[in-house]
Amino acid sequence: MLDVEFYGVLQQLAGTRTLQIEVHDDAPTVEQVLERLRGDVPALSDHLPRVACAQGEHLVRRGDRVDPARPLVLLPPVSGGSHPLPAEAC
Amino acid sequence: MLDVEFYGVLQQLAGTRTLQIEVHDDAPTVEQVLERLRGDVPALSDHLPRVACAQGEHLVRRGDRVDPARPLVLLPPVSGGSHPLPAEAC
Amino acid sequence: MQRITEHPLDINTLLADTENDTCGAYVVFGGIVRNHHQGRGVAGMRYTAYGPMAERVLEELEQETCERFGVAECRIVHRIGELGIGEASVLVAVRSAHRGDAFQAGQYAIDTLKERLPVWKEDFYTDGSSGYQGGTPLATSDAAGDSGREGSHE
Amino acid sequence: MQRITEHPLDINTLLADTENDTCGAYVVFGGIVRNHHQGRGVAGMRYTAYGPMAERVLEELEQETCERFGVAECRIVHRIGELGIGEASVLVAVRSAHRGDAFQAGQYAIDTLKERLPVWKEDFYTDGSSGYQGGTPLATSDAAGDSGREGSHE
Repeated sequence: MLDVEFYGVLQQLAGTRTLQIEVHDDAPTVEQVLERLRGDVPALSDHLPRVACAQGEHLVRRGDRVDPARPLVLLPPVSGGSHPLPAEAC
Repeated sequence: MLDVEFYGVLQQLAGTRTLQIEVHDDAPTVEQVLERLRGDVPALSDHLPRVACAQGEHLVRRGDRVDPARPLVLLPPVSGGSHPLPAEAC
Repeated sequence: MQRITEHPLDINTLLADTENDTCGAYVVFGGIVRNHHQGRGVAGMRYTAYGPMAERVLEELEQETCERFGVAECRIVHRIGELGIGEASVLVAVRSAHRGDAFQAGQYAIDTLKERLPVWKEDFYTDGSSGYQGGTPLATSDAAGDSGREGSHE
Repeated sequence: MQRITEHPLDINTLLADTENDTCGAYVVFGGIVRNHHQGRGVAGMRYTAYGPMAERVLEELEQETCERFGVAECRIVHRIGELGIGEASVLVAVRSAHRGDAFQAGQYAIDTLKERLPVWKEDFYTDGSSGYQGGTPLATSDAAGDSGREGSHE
């Protein structure tokens, strides 16, 4: 089993902060986990292309192997600072 | 008589904050006053090209007539803010 | 001061933390919660962060900003939790020998923060609704580097 | 707050004076007395101003900065009298809807202040000597617009 954590709008869309998903491979790639999520939580699928993933302090790439002992963290587009629109805005 | 006021390094060079100078014309030009000062206070003469003049709140130009009822104020190059060198510095 | 904090941000603390007698200039940037967004009235907002990564991103951005612009000090703090109108969500302080560097470095730090810091904002509108704001995809997403930001999700 | 003052400059007062709920960004620039100048140790300095004109110049520069960059608030204060190392000689605060404008406006204000404000600084060096610093000729001098600044007078 692999813990998946959601942040920002993904929490709202998934209706939960964390989800356990079954993984058959010992160390699936990030892409494989996202593919699995696409099936389990269809509400997320439109958002996945803009989602970055992390384990611990660091981002992981789509082709990286996931360490199943640690949560895979899903990070939607970020919006720190103040209001971001128009592009120049803070 | 016309009151002349010095600021910054000009006070140091003139050895005084104010000076009364005799003016023969009712309303001499700034240039004429500076010419007179060049003779009265030779220590200033190297600095006069970089000096701006004011009466009250406003700068006056070399060709402007001086109002003898108010002091003519001599302002050397300004150095507000923090340290100015190199050119980029504050 | 923690870089990611639930406490109100204090500009005096930030300036005290960066004091440096060799510096002739400082620039502080503050991001403030506004009372409007895309024409709608905003009553307040909530920021959330992915903490383990957010602290590291800010620490690295401070170092990168100092090296890139040759400035002596850079310190960045970002608030999380619920904020009211007029409160600061982020503060960036830069100190340098020369003022031009301080302005450039400050702008770089806040521009880059908005591309890298895993923080999300949720607006609470005066009409009672709320919504997560769109933002900038992080570097490892498929959409990273796309010119457009996504819209708001409500 | 008077714009030209003998009292220590207070960034909190400046931010309070410019509060504006429509603004999402502020930039504050501070000019600080450094402990060195052109390789010499500085112990402190004294600023003098031609008061009647200096207040007007700052007030006009605030208005000009707001109009030119479309920013909502600009406030500038400059200290006179004797200052120690680490004390602020000038503060510029700008508030705007968008951050890029705030950075540009802040830099314009301080750059222009240095060309227009009738203020002079005298350095007190750690070796016991002192000297007026060179500067920028004002607009109506014969030398106005010359590229070079004059050197220090000691």
